Amino acid sequence: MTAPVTTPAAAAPAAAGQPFEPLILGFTCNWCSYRAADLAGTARTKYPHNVRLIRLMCSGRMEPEFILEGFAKGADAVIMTGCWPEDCHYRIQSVKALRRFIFLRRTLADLGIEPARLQRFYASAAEGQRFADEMARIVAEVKALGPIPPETRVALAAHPDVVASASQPQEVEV
Amino acid sequence: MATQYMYYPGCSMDGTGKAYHDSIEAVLPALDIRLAELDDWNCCGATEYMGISPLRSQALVGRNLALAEQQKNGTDTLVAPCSACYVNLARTDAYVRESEELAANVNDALSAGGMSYTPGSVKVRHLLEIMIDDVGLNEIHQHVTRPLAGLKLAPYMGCLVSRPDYDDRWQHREHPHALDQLLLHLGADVVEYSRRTDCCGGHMTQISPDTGLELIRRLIVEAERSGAHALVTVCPMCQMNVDFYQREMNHRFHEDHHMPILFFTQLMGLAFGMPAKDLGFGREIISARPALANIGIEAPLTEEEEAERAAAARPKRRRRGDPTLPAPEPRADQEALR
Amino acid sequence: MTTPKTGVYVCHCGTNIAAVVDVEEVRDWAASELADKGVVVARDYPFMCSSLGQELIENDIKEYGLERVVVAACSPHMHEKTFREASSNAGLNPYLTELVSIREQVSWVHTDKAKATDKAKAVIAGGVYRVSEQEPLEPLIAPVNSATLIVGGGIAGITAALEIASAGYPVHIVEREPSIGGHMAQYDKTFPTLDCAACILTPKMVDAGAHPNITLHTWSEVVDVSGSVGDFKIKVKHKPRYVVEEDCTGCGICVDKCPVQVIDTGFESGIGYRKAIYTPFPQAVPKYPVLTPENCTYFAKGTCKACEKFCPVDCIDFTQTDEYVELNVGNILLATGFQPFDARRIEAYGYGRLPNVFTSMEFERMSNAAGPTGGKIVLRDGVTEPKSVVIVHCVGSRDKNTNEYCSAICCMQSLKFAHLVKEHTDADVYECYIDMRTPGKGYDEFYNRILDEGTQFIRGRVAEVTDSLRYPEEAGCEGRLMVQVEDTLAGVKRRVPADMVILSTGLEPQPDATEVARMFGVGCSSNGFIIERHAKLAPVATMTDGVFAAGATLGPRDIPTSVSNGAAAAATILSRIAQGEIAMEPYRATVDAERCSGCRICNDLCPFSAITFDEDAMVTEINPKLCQGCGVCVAACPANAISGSGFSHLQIMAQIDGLLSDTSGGAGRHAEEAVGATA
Amino acid sequence: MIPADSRLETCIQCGTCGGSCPSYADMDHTPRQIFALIRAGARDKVLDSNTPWMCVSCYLCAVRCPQQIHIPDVMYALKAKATQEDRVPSHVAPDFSKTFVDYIHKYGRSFEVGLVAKHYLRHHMSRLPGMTTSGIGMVTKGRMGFRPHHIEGMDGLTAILDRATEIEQAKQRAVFEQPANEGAH
Repeated sequence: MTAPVTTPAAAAPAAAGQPFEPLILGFTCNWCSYRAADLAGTARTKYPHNVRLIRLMCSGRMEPEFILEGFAKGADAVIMTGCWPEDCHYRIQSVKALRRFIFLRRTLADLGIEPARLQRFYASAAEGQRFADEMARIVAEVKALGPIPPETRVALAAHPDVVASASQPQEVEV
Repeated sequence: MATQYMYYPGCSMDGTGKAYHDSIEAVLPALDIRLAELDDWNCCGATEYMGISPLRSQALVGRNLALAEQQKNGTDTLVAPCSACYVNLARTDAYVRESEELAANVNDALSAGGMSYTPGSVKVRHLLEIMIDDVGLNEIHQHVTRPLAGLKLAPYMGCLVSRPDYDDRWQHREHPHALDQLLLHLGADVVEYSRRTDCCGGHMTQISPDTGLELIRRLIVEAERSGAHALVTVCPMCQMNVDFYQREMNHRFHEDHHMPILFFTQLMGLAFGMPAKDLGFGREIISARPALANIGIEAPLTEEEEAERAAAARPKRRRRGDPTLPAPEPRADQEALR
Repeated sequence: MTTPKTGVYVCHCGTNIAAVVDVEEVRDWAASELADKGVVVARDYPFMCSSLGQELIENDIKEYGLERVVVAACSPHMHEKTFREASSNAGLNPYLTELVSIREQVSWVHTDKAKATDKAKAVIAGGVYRVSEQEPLEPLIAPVNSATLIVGGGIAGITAALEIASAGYPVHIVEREPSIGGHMAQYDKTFPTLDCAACILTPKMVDAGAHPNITLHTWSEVVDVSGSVGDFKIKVKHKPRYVVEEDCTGCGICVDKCPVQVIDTGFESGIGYRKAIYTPFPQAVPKYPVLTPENCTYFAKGTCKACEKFCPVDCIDFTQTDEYVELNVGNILLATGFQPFDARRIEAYGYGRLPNVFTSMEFERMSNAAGPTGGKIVLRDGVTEPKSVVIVHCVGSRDKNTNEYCSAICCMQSLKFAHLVKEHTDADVYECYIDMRTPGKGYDEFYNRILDEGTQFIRGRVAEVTDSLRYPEEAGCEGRLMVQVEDTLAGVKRRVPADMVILSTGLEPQPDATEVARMFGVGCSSNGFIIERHAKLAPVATMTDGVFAAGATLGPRDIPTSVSNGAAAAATILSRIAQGEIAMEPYRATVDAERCSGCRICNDLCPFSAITFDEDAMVTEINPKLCQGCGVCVAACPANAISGSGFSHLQIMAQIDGLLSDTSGGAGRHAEEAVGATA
Repeated sequence: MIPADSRLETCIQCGTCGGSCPSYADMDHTPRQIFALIRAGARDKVLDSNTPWMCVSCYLCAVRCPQQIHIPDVMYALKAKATQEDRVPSHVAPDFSKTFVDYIHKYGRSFEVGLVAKHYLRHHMSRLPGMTTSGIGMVTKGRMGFRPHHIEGMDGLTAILDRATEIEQAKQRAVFEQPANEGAH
């Protein structure tokens, strides 16, 4: 049997007097932003612990469902990161992620989630400092927003069709 | 229909820069341009206010920009004939566009006077830019009735038109050829003047005559070296420094220079056939009469001169055994004016 | 759903992880709380990547019959391969092993131990959830054509070509100039040893020209590239030389007889002349001349034909036109080199305005014994020897107004210039530098030698070069140049009189670098240099399989580095050829034809042209050899008909759930919230 | 080109600014040295230096600086700071600025005659004899207005400037204190 595990702040409900510690899901691309995160690590650059990263091959792989799933399962914010468009290892695919980002922010607003909870930035493999700075900035912004009301989350989780329909018209031109 | 611009004359227009004022009044109507003076404008702070307080200085300029925003009448262009005024107005506009924080602070201050300014709503441009970009050299050339051939001019643009250049309008910030080209289109002989954007001394004549007068001297010596009859300027401050302080400079260095400095609009007027007295000639301390004598006499070229000119126009052929190394082509974009 | 048996391995990385993350707690938590997700064993170990650590995993796979492995250690970019091989050794499909990063993403970036430990748990949960949805994959295998295309015949390209050709495989060099040799052929001496560039380069050029396995395509350009690793199809344009190569003996009579002399802005960098028909330099390979119609009197006026009249073998042919050849190659090496910075862009230095301001390439030609002045160091008048020479460093380098990067070679090239000026003249030589960068073998010794020779060093970036003098202190300097610089060590501003100013210009990408990069499908940074696959560990590979790069096309570099690049690229290519076939990461998109509605939304999304539409079946198809695995089409498919192996929808959704799962061990936060909301 | 961001911390001490500066001869430190002193936290040396006061705002250094540091803005900020703390090396330059600005505060516009008269009587008495002829010339040629122009919205302008002063005082931040702070954490 394991030793008793203390309840970490990140997963604890925001108890009275305890500051709100958001849970943030960060999507990275394999070539630039994930490597930026690696570089932040190698350089021992500190940033808030609230972010948990997922590696995709390309930021263009991002499905709307991933974001909605994230919010449904407890994320207070989602970050999309990728290569600077001119440095994209798939040439132009990170631009396609941008298009989706704009569309997704709109969709989120319809679902009652503040657009600022979906964030985006570029970081090249050399920008570890930038990665850390952006993380700090976003965590501060999300803290200011506060937690997502449970009923919003329940609505999201309870209606997979919302999720499904939101994922349909992805390639809108903006 | 006349092209209309808002106009910020600046404090020296009514005083030391009177000749500039006169010539602008004379020349612009001929080009079908109407300048609507900004109502109740205030001083731009010159190069002094920024050093007292940057924020107050921006607020001071902000009031002018706010006035311009209010008084737009079909144009958003605010023309400044003085390089210092131009750069101050342009800087505040550029900075409030770049920094939301500064924009908020400036607007906070402006609100105390019941005003506000929307960053970027006014386009600040120097009079020279209007001539080059909006009127165009060809159009200017069309108006020339008395080409200034024989008058050797050193194009002295001074520092603040092409620098710092907040809106990236100038490709060449140290050796632009805009003023050269304008003067060439007036038919004048333009000398290669390597100090074309050097500093006139600015306020140094007031605070450190050693440096200020030396800077003026360098401009004049270089103009003499290049064979110019006169310097041509686009800024009343440059004119004032080179003109007014030339005697003191002579006195200090025990030298005897006599290099008149004229406003480009004065020369435009002359080339347009206007009488010199309407163009503010005679207001200069260092008289331009000897220089103007060069065009007063419209003598045909001597045979020798013609031969020389023709020789200069022919492309050079390489002589057999000539050891001269070919020189690099001038910048390909040399024709681009700036 | 059956949960696969999973092992979790938590690495201490010495103290790198263990000092911040409570590895034992994480291990125990994984063992108990992730048991329902299939975790049957969880261990921690000081160095999982050591052979003992790997054995631990291998033994467990056999003992527990593990179907999945999650290693929590460093970044997958570091050791993913290591652990996949370990699993593979124990008989587990390598792709069923997941490496999650609790070092770069946790212990190195966070300080709060409790929170870091908590995050480590979540990261591991994400890995466990995700790998449970992973399917076994096999690397993609493709045969490799043994021929190699090398674009650019400079020293990097020549080196690689000779290595590959000597191993017995065919090489095609495509060079757009009339001769191979590149910039190195223009130099007189090479730093720091001062070998004569021609003496060491020409034998290599001759070897390359004569090698039975090397085909030279000079005066040619690649115009189209298709196919993929192991099987590229290349279209090369041969520009007309107006000389029949098969017949030409290279006697040079045509060049002598040509009456048209033009400034040679190519090989002679603009300070010498050439004819309208010319070979750029005597040792050119191949030896056939080239006629440039834009300079030729015959093309302009229809008369002359002096070259044709005097040619002893009748090989002038004015009717030649562009010819195209198709090549099939397995690998490509880009060695397209650099162009020198255009010094006119820094107005303050006066190049193009002040005649006696020279660029480094001009000076290289001037100091070359075979150059326009026969090696004499003279001013633009062609006669006067300078009494004072100022060498300006960092022209077009380390300057945010032009190029932000350090051009790496200019300090050494400037030192070489100082030496050459001293050698040929009695002039005083000044070097104005910001920082002296001499990190190569024998380089700092060379710097010392130049110091010893009496060159004066001024630490300061030159502010301007002017012909405008100050009086009376500069009286007597008429006709000279003044170099204005702050001597930052003395803290004074100096005006150094100079007869000649040499601008040590930096290196820039070729003007068409971006288009070339796009044609070959490789990445190019915003300044135009090709991006390597990994700056340290894969310095001559690019992100595109089968396309390599060497020399200054990757960034400013000197001859030794370019040569090592060329050799390294050759070795990598040879190993590919020797294997005969290559394995590629199987991250590819595939279409489920049953589900494809034929909507074609995905059709325009692929920049690699891997997606095509089968008009007969009305479904979309993806060519796995062209697909690079970005997954954009997977995300875009409204019918979920496209799936991406390795990054499938289910895997990512599972990882999201894992990352956001409750790490407290008790009733979860979200469960509580949900209860609270429904109550 | 952001005023809040002079990029001063990126200075590589190359000396392009000092080499370019037309009024270098009058400066007790080159601009480059000032930036090094700011970095070294030598506050007194910086504020007592005459360097910022000698800047003519010709922007040569700004367009040549390889790090694109906004040097004239740094100089303006240093002048403002020194003025505020009333520690200036010589009074000629600050007085000129102050006299100039005073006229703006009074009339809304500059008043050339008053400015020159006041400034020269105070600081350049010895130069006056040599300038008499030119000075008289300015008058006879109609280039000296003897009456200052009052702008109509003077009350508004005063209110605007007062508010700006308040804002500025509310957030006192000296440029040269930034790098030191950054180094501290």
